[in-house]
Amino acid sequence: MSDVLKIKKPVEEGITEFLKFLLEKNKVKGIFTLRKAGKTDSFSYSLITDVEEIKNAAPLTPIMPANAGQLLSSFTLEDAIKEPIAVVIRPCELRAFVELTKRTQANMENIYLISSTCAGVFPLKSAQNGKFSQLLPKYWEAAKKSEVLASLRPTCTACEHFVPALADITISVVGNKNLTEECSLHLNTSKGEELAQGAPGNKTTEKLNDKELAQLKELRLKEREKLFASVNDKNLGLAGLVKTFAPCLSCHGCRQVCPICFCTLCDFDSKTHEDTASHYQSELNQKGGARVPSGTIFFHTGRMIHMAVSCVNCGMCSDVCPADIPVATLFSMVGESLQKLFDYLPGRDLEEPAPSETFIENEFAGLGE
Amino acid sequence: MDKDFKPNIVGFLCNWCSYAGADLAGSNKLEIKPFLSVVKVMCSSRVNSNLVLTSFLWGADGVLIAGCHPGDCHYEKGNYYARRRFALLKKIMESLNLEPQRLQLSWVSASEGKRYAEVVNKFAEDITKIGPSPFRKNQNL
Amino acid sequence: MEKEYTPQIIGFLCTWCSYTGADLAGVSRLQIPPSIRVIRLMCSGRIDPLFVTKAFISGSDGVMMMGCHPGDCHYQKGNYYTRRRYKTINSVFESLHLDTERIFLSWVSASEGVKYAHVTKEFSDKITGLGPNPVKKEIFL
Amino acid sequence: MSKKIGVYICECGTNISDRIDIDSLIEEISSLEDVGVAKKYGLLCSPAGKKYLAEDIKKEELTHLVIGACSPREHEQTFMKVCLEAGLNPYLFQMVNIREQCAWMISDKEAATRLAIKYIRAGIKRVALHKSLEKIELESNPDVLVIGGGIAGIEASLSLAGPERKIYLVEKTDALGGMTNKFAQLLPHQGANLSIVKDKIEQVNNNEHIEVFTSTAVEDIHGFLGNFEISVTNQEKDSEKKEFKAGAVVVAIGFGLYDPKETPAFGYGDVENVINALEFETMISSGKIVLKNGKPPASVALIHCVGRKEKGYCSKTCCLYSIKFARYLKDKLPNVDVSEFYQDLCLPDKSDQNYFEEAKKKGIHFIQSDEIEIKDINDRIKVKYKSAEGKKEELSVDMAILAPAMVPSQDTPKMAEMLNLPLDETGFFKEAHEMLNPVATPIEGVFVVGCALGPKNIPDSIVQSQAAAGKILSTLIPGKKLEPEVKTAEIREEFCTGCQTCLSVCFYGVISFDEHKGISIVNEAICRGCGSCVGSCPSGAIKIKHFTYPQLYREVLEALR
Amino acid sequence: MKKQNVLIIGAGVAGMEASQLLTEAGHKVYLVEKESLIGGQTIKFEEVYPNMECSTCMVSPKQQEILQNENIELLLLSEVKEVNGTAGEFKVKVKKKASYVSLANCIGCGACYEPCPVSLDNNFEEGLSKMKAIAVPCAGALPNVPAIDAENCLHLNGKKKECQACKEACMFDAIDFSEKDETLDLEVSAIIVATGFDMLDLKKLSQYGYNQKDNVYTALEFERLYAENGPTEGKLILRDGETPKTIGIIHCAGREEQGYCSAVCCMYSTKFSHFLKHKVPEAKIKEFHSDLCIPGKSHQKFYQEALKKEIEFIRCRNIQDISVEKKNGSLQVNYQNGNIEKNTFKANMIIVAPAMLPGKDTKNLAETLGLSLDEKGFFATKSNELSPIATDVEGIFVAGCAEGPKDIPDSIAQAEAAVGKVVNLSQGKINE
Amino acid sequence: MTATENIKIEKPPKGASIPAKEGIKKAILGVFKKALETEALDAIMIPVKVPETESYAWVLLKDTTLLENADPLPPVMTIQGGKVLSDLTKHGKINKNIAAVLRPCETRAAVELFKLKQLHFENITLISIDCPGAIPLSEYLAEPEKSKKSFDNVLDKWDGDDAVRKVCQICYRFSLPTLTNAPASDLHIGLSGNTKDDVLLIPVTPKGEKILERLDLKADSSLQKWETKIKEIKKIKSQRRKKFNHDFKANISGPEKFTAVFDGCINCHNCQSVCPICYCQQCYFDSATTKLSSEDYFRRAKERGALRFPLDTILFHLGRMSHMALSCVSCGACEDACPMSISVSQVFSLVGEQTQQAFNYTPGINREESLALQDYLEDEFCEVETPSECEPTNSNEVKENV
Repeated sequence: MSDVLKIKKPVEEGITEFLKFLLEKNKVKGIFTLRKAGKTDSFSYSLITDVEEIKNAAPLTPIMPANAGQLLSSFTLEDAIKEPIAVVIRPCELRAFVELTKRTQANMENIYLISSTCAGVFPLKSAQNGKFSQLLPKYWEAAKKSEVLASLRPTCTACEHFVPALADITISVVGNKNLTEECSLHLNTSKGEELAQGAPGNKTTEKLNDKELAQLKELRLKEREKLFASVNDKNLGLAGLVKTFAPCLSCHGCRQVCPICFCTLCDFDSKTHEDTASHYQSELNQKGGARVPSGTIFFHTGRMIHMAVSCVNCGMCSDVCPADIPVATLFSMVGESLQKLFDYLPGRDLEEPAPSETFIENEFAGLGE
Repeated sequence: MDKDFKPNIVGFLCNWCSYAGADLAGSNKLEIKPFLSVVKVMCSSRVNSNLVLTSFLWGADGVLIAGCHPGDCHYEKGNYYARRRFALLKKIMESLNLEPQRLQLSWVSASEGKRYAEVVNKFAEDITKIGPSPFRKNQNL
Repeated sequence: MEKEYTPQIIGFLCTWCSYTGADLAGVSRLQIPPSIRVIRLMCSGRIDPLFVTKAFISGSDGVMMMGCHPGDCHYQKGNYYTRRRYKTINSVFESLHLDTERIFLSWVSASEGVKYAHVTKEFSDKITGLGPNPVKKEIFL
Repeated sequence: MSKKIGVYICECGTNISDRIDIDSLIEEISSLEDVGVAKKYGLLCSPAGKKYLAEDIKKEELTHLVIGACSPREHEQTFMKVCLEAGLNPYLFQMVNIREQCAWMISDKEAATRLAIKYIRAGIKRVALHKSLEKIELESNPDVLVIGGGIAGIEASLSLAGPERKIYLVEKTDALGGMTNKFAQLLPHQGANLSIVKDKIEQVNNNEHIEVFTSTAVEDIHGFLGNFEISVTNQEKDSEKKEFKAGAVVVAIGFGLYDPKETPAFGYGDVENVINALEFETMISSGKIVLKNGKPPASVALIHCVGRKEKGYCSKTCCLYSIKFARYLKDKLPNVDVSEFYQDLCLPDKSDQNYFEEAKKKGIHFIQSDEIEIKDINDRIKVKYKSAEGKKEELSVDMAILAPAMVPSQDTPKMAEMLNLPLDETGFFKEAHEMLNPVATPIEGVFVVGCALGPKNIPDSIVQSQAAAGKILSTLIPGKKLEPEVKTAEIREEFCTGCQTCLSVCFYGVISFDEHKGISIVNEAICRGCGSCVGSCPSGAIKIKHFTYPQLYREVLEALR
Repeated sequence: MKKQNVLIIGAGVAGMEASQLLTEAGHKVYLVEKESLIGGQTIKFEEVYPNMECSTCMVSPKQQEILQNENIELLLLSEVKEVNGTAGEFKVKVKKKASYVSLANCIGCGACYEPCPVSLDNNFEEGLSKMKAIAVPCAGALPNVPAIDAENCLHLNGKKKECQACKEACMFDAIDFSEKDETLDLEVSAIIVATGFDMLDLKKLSQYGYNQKDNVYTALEFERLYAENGPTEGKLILRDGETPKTIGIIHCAGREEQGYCSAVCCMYSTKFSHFLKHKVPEAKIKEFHSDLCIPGKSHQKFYQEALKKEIEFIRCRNIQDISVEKKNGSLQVNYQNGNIEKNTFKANMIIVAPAMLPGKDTKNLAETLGLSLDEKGFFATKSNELSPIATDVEGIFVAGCAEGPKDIPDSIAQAEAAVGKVVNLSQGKINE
Repeated sequence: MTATENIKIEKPPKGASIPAKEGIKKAILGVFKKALETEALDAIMIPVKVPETESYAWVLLKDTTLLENADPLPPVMTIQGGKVLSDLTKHGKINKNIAAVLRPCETRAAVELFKLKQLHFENITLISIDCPGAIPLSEYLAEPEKSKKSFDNVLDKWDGDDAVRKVCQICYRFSLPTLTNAPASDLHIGLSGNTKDDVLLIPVTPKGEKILERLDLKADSSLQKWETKIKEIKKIKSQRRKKFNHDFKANISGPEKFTAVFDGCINCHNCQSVCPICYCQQCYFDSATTKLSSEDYFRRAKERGALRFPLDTILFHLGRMSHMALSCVSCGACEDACPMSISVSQVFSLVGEQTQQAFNYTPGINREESLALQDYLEDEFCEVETPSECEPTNSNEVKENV
């Protein structure tokens, strides 16, 4: 049970009004949220400081131009922000933010976390043909009904962690039948309540709509099975991976947009893994041919080893892949098994150490004996 | 023209000629417009696009690079490279109509205190006329 | 399967336990499979999972990770991480349907010359049974 | 460690305080992060001011210091010394120029104050990013390699050799003396004559601190000021190789002569009895001035400036030695008719004019002409020329002596490559600074003297050798360590891609390429800290201490506040 | 190594170079300069040939170094009065005139200039501008500290005892009228004479019609006329207010009389032409010369570039025949070219390059030091030696134009050579 | 990485004609096969279709069976060939005699990378090929069959059909030997202008000549017809480029419009990582150097009312441009890799062209020419300081045949 602030407006308008209130009343000095930027259908995250600018905020628009966790890391990498801000981000972004904070790549001080039960986002490509707005009614319809929309980002259709953990305020979206009439803000923490103090709307107390959420989770899990099955045997195993990654341009865009890949200089972009001419020559001698540049599969498997345990399934990697490789699906799959192995869910808890930083003395008994 | 507009101009000055020229202008009590902030570098060749673009995108209304006259470089040939780097950047700004007039290169020697004041004042005047940099208010940088 | 086939196996050994163990095996004139190339590291904790992956992708038929028994690490806790790293590699390989059998972890103490001979032989036999690593023929890596 | 920045504003009497509202400035900046102290003082550069400052730094336990006063060109050094006295690393200090830049140039007090605040803020923000820099000391070898055993090399060796300094003098021919070996007599500077040269060679050979290598070529030189490694091979003794170390190198490889055949109009090689200056010197040495037919000449033409047009410079020495020849001829063959054909008489030394006047008195003709052609007409030499009045005239003579231009020694390009020295457009070595540093080169510790730098006479060559010696003697002192520039460039290895752009833009040969690592390497011992390499590096793989990107960005950011 | 003191007379480029180097070698230097500023003649030039480098930019870092060098004791307004002893232990008396301004207290703000009621010809500026009895002679002068001209100061010369305008204006208590001339006793082991040169007084050569009123300029006047920190701040304004349009430049003034070529005039005259052409592209310039003396590998190119700019070089039959007269209010050069035709050239500006002479005090100084002069009046150097650095007195060396006319790099080379000799001497090593 | 052993050949006089009964690509592959069999070459680097996929990968091959899937001119450009050659030789030179088959823009990138010391040319014979352009990568991946057809169609007509990428449509440097007298590649394959029955192998350097010699191919066919056709196409494309420059510039120039181009940019930096010229180990704009404190960012937001994240997008694009525009070969790789469909290669191509003109520098057409920013002339660009007072100078001699 938590306190809920209900604003009698459609959910998008309602949250925007709430953000405006926060800024107007100086509760925060800035709002970090999606905002319409420039051209039609261009959305990007922004730090809004001017109340006037709130009108362009689009906090719940189902698109993810970048994982906000990564952006907040770039904002707070040097030091904690000094003045309070509120951020409106999706659960997977919040989880990424937490993961980054754990690794001292970000700082959560002075940040009010607002998130939502997330109905997913569309692939970035759907916002490029000018028809993005036509997708929205269907989206909200599906959200209301706790349904899975097939045109979403593949990883979103298969995401089971759509209820935010650690948010100060949760916007009820998934399965919320009233979202076209009212905006429900669940005040999960004292910080959340503090924010909502004096805000327009009614305060009540209620639980999140468990039933609808459970329904969606079930659907999503089914989708997950389907999605994982889509990368079938043909795509896996050595031969399968070769085909899967055949079109890879080695642009490493997947790594660049990955919120978890926080290294300043990726090992795979360093000289360590650049091959010499003599390497290629010996490949040539042994195999009659060598792919240049080498290391495509090594890069992807290596990256999985580095970060899949912290993968939050945001799907950014697939979305930026110019060669349409289902990177995110593979990472989700690998990530899931790794996370199960270590009983770890990235971003669920700020105090929980990452599996690579800790160990249990008597785990994996018998191994190596 | 905005009467209250006080431009922010960054002036990269080489230590040996232009900074000395600025000092001379100072000791001669020549009046300059208070819009230029000097950033001293050892040689004008230290100034590259990274520094200039950063200044612009962070909101500078004008960027002035001043170094020794060609042939006078304290490090023999630094300013020749500076000139090329400048020419490139200027051309890029021209190609894209990014208000290239906001970027200026001037040679000011250690004896040219007066010239320093003139260059700064003229540039400040020009920039005041052009008005605030569009990047100052651009939210989508 | 060709009879001539001798696998190439790379073993990453910590210097304090496993390498000493391997030495002991040698001193004891125990038979060690000729397919094994040992790379000595100060601690099994230094075994970067990428070493293993790289060895695998580069055509090593088998990769062994060896260190002190849990609790015996010369550096207190390096091998606990090694264990997690091994599990990580194993899990990733499994998910990707890559040959997990080619990656092998064993704890060999300084006194376990016999164990060293034993596990290496066993692993080598297993790899011989599996045949050459298919990456050896794959050019589109 | 937490920072405690001290900010001191100098009132400079009333120079600053009259024009800048120092109190409001201090108020504005004292709340800034890490600012521990913000104070004003009447005149900081005064003895009392310095004492106050030093005591305050200690008392307040400041970690960083910002002084708002006059131009750093004026008193940066002064306050750096105060820092040292107070035990604060002098590079953790930033001098902010609010006198010249603000107080003196902006009459509106409010505007001046505003700008001064910007500057001081920038100084505070910047100083927080300063790293303490330490002077490093390098061992150095006082020995010197002198390349070339001509008069310049000899003089350099003699001026430098001593009990604590060994000289390696490498000469490619089998004897010392260089071109002077071919001269019959010297120009009479201060009564000098060839015996001086002979004496000097003798002194070199007898000097226990000079090791002479004749018939020897320098194969390789590596290293930098104070630490050169040299290998030489003897061309005769089965290419015997020797290696040694030296702290400095003096290049004195002399000059070559323009081949008059390259300008057929002078008839050299075609017309009998047309000889060049060196050939005439040999004649003087033999004491027999005769034509091919064995008879003495009745008339001689001396042709100046052979090859001057082609090479594009005046060789300075030709006028005078041609006069020397003419006087010699007149002395030996009193009835000989001597004519000097010159373009411009170049007599820049104070005694030259007299020497020339005396020649005129001896009846030597001087003919100004810019156009000369030498032809063989009926076995007589005919000098066709355009006179000063523009008329075409001719003169028949028995003998013509050409004065060819001095050109760079043929070894110059090889030497330049070995030492990474630039050449100028005439092909001679280029000076570190043509005006202020005439015998040094861009490579610290490498000097070029004598005609290797350009045409000159013996006294000038010797002065240059002595000058190089003066520079070496006063900088490369036995037992004294070198203190190179502190604010040097530094390669951040992991970011360097090895494109070598920085190599091409560095004038001082500071950067080299490490083939093995595939990256550029800065020799901080000789870096002068201009930062051109930093400006040229697209990936930011080089930083220049004390002028790093973050430090400059800080200043820019505060400028835009 | 023993640390020994060295006296250097003259703080021009040669003296500064020698001082700086000697301190690096561990010596202490007394740098005696008769003026109140350092830099010698070089700082009067706007640009130097052949690279047209800004002279101030080039020299001011050196000047700064000298001023900040703790091992150089700079004695301004000073003259060497007496020298006794021998190499290794010269005893020197230096007379240091009072400047009445404390070098330690003055910060160079210039507040004292304005109130001074006295206006004098500025000799540094060749009389082209005025200066106060307290002032630095030009902007950027180093040290940036004025001196009081005692002869003309109303307070000091007693004409108006009560005048203390400068003292009142100074907020640093830097002015001290009670300061007295003093005589310093120094002990030095070696002496380098770098007293430089003077220029022949053109008034002594009547044919050039030089009278400081018409637009006939000496080379040094022109140097200051176009200097950015000069009297007109670099603006080319002639004495009659016009800008130069037709310019005659006359070389070798006094060469015949002096009996030597001054080595640098051809080049600096060409420099003037380059400069004039740059400032006034339409200007018509003629250079009147006898023989062009342009030795040096880069010099001829400089001349040829001038030719490309359509600067006319006229070889005159006899340089002494050139005269300047004023006809119908305008200047005219009369000359004979190679064809021995009499020609005239009307010009609105004439620049004359006078011969370089030994510094005014050379003779006195030579006597003081026990040195002899050569027949041209420059310091004579040791006979039967190939380089003109050492003098007949052991431990005393000459560098730069004190030895004869020469350009900057040659002066610097001599200074460096002299340093070498001093260092060797201090180590007991005597060459030859 | 010393200068090449190339000796300048003034202008290739003639070429060897190869019959192409089974299509031009087969004919070319036939030559390569023979070259490998006769050991005229030890190996060839060429795009090869990955079996059971529609993707091309660069392969250095000596096994001739791999040639069966090779395509000297695939419909798409996957990884820029110049970059690939750099990957191959950056850390040491190849000591086998190999050939690399590259498109003209790839060849030019290789030459630029050579100048940047990122590539060795020793033992490498560069074979360039007339190029009609490439199909946009995304279109190809979506509909490979259709794309292949339209590419065949383009190969027939040679006039820069709409099917190819925008920068390809306006590329007039599609055939190397006609650009310059200095060698970029060693051997050029002439396609356009010939009947479909034959292919021209045009030797440009002694290395190229040697290959033909080893293959017993005589360079005795006239190039006239081919040259005429090249000129024709060049004219059409140049005109199209001119119009494009004009129209496109109007759309993107000025601070507002320029920043708007990148409104959609998500800072994935794919454009930079696939760019052959962006050779830096780590891009300056990915380094920590430009990172500021949160306070600074906050301040920037406050000054503007809002601040877009990711940060410094425009700085990245402008900065990258200032680093590589002089060497930009307009290959279009950046745009292919952009997940947001930003017309990035068009912008860079436009700016590249204009800056290159200012320096009179055409990237990648002459291996001997020094890089513009590693060199200078004492007298140049006087207009940068005093625009009114002097004639604009061009720093280099004209090198490109126009």
